[in-house]
Amino acid sequence: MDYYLQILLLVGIFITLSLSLNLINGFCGQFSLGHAGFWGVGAYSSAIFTVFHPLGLPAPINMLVALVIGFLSSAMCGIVIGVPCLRLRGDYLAIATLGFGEILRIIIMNTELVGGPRGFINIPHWANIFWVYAIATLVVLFMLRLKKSAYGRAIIAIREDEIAAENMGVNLFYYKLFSFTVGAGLAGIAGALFAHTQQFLHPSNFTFTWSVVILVMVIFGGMGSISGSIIGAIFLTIIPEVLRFAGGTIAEWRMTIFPILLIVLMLARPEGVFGTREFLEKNGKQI
Amino acid sequence: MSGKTLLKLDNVTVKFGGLTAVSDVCLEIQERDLAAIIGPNGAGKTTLFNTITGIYPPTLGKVTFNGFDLKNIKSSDIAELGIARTFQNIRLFKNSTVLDNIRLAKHTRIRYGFLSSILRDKEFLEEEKRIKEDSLKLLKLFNMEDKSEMLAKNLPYGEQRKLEMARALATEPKLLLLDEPAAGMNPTETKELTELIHFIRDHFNIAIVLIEHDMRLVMEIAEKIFVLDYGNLIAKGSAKEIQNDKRVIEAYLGSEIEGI
Amino acid sequence: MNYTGPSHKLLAFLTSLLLTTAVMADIKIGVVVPNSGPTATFGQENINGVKMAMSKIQKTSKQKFSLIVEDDKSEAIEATNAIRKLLNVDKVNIVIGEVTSSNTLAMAPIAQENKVPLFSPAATNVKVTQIGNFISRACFTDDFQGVVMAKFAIDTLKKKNGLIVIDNSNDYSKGLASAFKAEFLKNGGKLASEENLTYVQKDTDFQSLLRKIKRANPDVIFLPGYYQEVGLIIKGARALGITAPFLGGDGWDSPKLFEIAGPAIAGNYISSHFAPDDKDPKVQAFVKDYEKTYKVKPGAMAALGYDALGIVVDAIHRAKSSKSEDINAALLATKNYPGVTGLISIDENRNSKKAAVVLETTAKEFIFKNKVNP
Amino acid sequence: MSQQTIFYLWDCLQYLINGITQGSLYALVALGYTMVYGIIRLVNFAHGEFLMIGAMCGFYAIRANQPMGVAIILAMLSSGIIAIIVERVVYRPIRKSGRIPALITAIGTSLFFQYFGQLTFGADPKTIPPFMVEKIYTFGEITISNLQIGILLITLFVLFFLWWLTHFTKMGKAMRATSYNLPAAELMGINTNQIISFTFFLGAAIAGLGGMLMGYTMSVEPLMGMNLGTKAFVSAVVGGIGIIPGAALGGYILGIAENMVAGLYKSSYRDGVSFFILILILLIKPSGLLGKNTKEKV
Repeated sequence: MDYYLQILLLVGIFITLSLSLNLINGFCGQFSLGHAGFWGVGAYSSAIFTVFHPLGLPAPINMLVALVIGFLSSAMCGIVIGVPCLRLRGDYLAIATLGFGEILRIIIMNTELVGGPRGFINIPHWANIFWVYAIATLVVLFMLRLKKSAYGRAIIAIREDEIAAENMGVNLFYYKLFSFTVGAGLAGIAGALFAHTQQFLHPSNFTFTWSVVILVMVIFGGMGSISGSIIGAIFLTIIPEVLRFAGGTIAEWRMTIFPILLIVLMLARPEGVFGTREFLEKNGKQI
Repeated sequence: MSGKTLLKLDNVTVKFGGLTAVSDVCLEIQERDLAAIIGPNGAGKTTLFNTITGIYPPTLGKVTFNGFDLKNIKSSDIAELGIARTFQNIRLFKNSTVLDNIRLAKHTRIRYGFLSSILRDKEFLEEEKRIKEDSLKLLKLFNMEDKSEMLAKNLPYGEQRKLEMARALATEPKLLLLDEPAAGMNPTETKELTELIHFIRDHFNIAIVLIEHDMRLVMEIAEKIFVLDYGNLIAKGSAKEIQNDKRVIEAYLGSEIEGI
Repeated sequence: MNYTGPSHKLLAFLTSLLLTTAVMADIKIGVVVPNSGPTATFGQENINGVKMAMSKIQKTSKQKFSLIVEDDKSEAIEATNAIRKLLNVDKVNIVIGEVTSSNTLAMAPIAQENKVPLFSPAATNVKVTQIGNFISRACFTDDFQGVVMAKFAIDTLKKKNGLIVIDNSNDYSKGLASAFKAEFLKNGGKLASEENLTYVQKDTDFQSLLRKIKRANPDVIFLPGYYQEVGLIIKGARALGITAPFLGGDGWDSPKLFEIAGPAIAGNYISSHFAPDDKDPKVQAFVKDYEKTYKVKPGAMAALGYDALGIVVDAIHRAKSSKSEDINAALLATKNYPGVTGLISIDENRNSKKAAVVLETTAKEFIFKNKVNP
Repeated sequence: MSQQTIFYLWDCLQYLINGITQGSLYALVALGYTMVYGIIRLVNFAHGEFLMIGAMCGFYAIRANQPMGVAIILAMLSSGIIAIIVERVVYRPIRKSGRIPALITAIGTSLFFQYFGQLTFGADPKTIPPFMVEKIYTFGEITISNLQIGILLITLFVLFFLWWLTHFTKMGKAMRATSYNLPAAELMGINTNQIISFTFFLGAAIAGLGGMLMGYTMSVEPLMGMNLGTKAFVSAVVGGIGIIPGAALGGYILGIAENMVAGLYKSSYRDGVSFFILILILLIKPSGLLGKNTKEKV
C-alpha cells in the first residue's frame, strides 16, 4: 500500500526531524524557529549532488554520500548561523532563527540551478522506507545515549539554568553551538531522505509554517523527551491524513481542526504529553 | 591564618552604567580559610561573588586565583580552576534528578570524548561508573543518597540548599562560595548548617567564603569577616574586631545588629 | 453531448457509448486541487468547473462515475499524500490535477510509477509532461502563449518596438517571455531596451519599473504576469502617461483585474484559454449554467476544469475499459474534442494542441478578439 | 552629471517616498505587536489575522454600499473585538503556563484564522477601493499621490494619539504601569486584565485601519495577515519590541530599505532584506534600536 507507506515514510522522516529540533529546543532550551531552513538545505544540497554529480558507484553508496552531504551542509549552516545568534536568548533567538530560516529559503527560491520557484525535479529514488527507519533508529539511539552522557547532562543543564551550568564548568557557547550544529545536521539528514523519497523539492516545503509544524511535534510530546518527539511526529503526521477520511464537512475543514487541537492541547497540558520524561519513566526513575 | 594566598582581589571596582556596585575592594583569602562577607542589603556582596566567578567582569582592578589572573576567563573555566558557588535564590537543575545534578558538576573532570559517549566504549562505561560511585558517596556525606533518583524540584527547601552545596563540592573546588546558605532556615536547621560547613572545610580541606545575614552563624564560624557597605570594604578582621568596629555599627545601626 | 466533429467520429463515439455503458463498473476519478493555501483562489474556481461538468455528465451518461476530491493546501507534500491516497486507498482509475505546475510536478513521478494517468487542467510549465507517458494536460504550454502574442503584436497590432517585463518570481512569466522574445525578434521586431525589467509577486510599488519603461518608450509591452501585479502596473503606467498597449497571458485572466486597475485597463490584449463572450453555443451554454450555479462569471480555471473532466470522461468512454493503461491510451489519442476552451487534441508530447483566444480588455471586462491556431 | 546619474538620483528619491508610504503601513501594524509584547511579553502571531478579519469586514461593508468612513470604523471595531475575544478565550488561560505554550497557542490561533478565512470568505483576493479619489502630483521625475500623503498623515496622527493616550490619560498610565511590572500594577489596584484587553483592542483596531488603508495598493485576502504580519513583526523587533516609537522607526526603516533594494537591485530580495536587517540589528543590539539592554539578575 503505497499511500500508507508514504505516510509511514513521512512519519519516519519527521521522527528524525523532531528529534533533531528537540536537541536544540528541548534539551538545550534554545528556541529555534528556523528548523525548516536546515531541513531544506540538507534536502537541496544532497539532491544537487545526486542529480548533477553522482559518483559512478551503486545507488546505496551514492545515497550514503548524499546523507553525509546533507548532514555536513546543514551543520555548516548551523555553525554559520549559530555563532552569531546563540548569544541571543529566548524570543530574540527565536526571531533571529526565523529570519535565517526564511533567508535560506529565499536563497533557494532564487537559485535557478535547483529550479527556483518551479521546484527541483528528477531526483533519483534512492531512499526508501528502510533507509528512513534505519536512520530514525540510529538517531533515536544517538539521542538516548547522548542524554545519558556528560554531553547530554551539560546540554540539559543549560536548559535548566544557564548561569548555574556555567558556574559548574559547562562552557555555554560550546555546548549551545554543539547542539545547534548537530541538530541542524540531523535535520539535513532528514532533508536528504526527504529529497530521495519524494523525488521532488519545492521551496514551499521549507517555510516558516513547517518550522512551526516540527516545533509543534516536539512540544506536543514534551520538550526534552525523546519518546515524546516520536509520539509527536507520529500523531501530527497522521491526524491530517485521518481527517481526509472523515468525509464531508470535516474533511473540508480539516485544516482548521489541526490548530484547534493544538490550542486545546496547550490549554490542557502545556508541558506536552510526556513533559521532559520518557515513556514509562516516572519522576525521573527508570522502570 | 596560615597557608598560601588562594584568592586575591586588588582594587576591584564594578560599575553598571552609572551605578558603582563594588568600589575599590581589596581582600585576600588563604587556603583553608573560613571567611564571611557581611553588609546591609545592596552592599554589593553578591556582585562581588559574581565578579569572582566571572559573571560580571570587574570594571577596574584585578582578581587573582591560585596565581592565575582571572581577567577574560570564562565562568566555566573559573569553575575548572577550582572556584565553586551556590546561589542566593537556589539555582538547581530542577527537572533533573538529584544524582544528575551532582554528576553534571563533575563535568570538568570528565575525560572521555563525544564518540565514546555515543559508542559507549569501555572508557565511557568505566568513567561513568566511577562518577556515579563518587556522586553517591558525596550524597551520602549529605545524608541524601536515598533521594538520588528524586527530581531536584521535589526536594524540601532545606535539602535543596544542601544539594546546591553538594553540587558545588562535586566540582572538586579549592574555594567554595556560599551565597546566604542559611536563608529561610529555622534555628535547628541553621545549627546543622554550622556543623556542616565546619565539616566541609575539614573533610575537603578547602577555603569557604560565605555571604550571610544571620549574624549568629557568621560570628560562630567565620574566622575572618569582611564588611561591605555601599560597595566599599569598610572593615575586616576577626569576629571580635568587627563587633567593636565603629563604622560597622554605624552601617548596621538600627537594622541587623540583633545577632551581635 | 453534441459533437461538431466529422461524422465518423460521432459514430465512433456513439458506438463506444453503447458498448461501454453496459460493461464497466463504477469509474473513480480522483481530483487534487488546492482548496486552501496561497493558490486556493485557482483551485476553488477549478473545482467548481470540474464539479459542474460531473453533474452534467451524470445526468446524461449511463456509465457511473464517482468523483473524489482531495485538498493539498497548495503544498507539494500534501499533494503527494493526496495522490497516493487516491491511487492506493480509493483506487481511482485516473487523476485530474493540479492547477499549478510545481505541485503537478510533485505528483507526476508517483502517477508515472503507478501507471495511472495524471491529467492536469492548468499546469502550463513545459517540463510537466516530460516526466513520463502517463502525464498529460488540458491546456497549452507557456511557450505557445508567448508565440501567440508575438504574432499578434506584429501581425495584428503592427507594432515592432517591443519591451518585455518579467515577473521574476515564477517560471511561468520567464517561459512566456523567452518564447515571446524569440518569436518577436524572428518576425522583425526589436527590443526598445536591453535592460532587464523585472518585478516579483506581492510587489505593490512599480514606480521605478514604470519610469524605466517610459524612458525606453516602446510601442508595445509584453507583461506576462499575474493579474494582481499587472493591474497595478497598468494603472500606474497610464497615470504616468505610458500609452503603449500591454500584452499578456492567461495570468491576467480574472475579473479581479478590472477591480484592481479600474478604467485604465482598457485597450490591452491577452492570450487565454477561453472567452466567456465567445459566440460558440457550447461556450454560451457553459457560461449560462455556471453563472446559474455559482453566481459569478466563469474564468479560465473553471473552463479548464470543465474541459479536463469532459476530456477524461470522453477518453473513458472510448477506452471501453476501466484499466488505467487503456484510459491513458485513449486519453493520449484524444483528437478534436470540442471543449469550451477550443477544439482539443493531445499531441505527441502529451500537451493539448488547441487554439488560443486573444482577448481585448475594455474598462469592465475581456472581450473576444480572435483565435490563434497553433 | 550624466543623464544616467540624474535618473539614478531621481529614482532613489522616489523609492524613499514609496518606502515611507510602505513603512507607514508596517508601522501601523507593528504597533499592535509591540503594545501586546510590551504588556504581556507575548509575540502575538495572530495579530496579522486580526487585521485580515477587520479588512474583510470592511470589504463587506463597502459591498453593502456603506460609505468609506463607516467601513473603516467597522473594520477597526471588528479587528478590535476579535482580538478581545481571542485574548479572553485563548491567551488569558494560557498565560500562566509559561511563554512557550503561549507562543505555540498564538501560532495555532494564527493558523486557525488563516484557514478559517479561506473557507468562509473564499481564497480569492478582494479589492477595496482606495479611501479617497486618487490624484497624482508630479515633481520632476518623481510622483506622489494624495493617497500616499494621506497614509503618512493618518499614521502620524495615530502615533500622536498613542503618545497622548499613554502619557496623559489614566488608561494610558495604567497601561504603562502594567507593562513595567504587571504584579506590582495589580497590587496598586489596577485591573490588569482590563488593561490587557484594552491593549489588545487598541493594537488590533489600529491594524484594522492599516488593513483598510492597504486597499490603496493591495487586495484583501485570507492570507494577507501572514505576509504583512511577518514584516510588521520584524519592524517591531528592529525598533525595539515593546516600545511604541520603536515600532514606527522599525516600520519606516524596513519600508525604505525594501523599496531601495527592490528598486535599485532586484525585487526578489525584497523579503530577504527585511530579514537581513532584522538579524543585523539583533546581533548588534539585541533589544532593538530603541530598546534598553537588560542583564539577567543572578
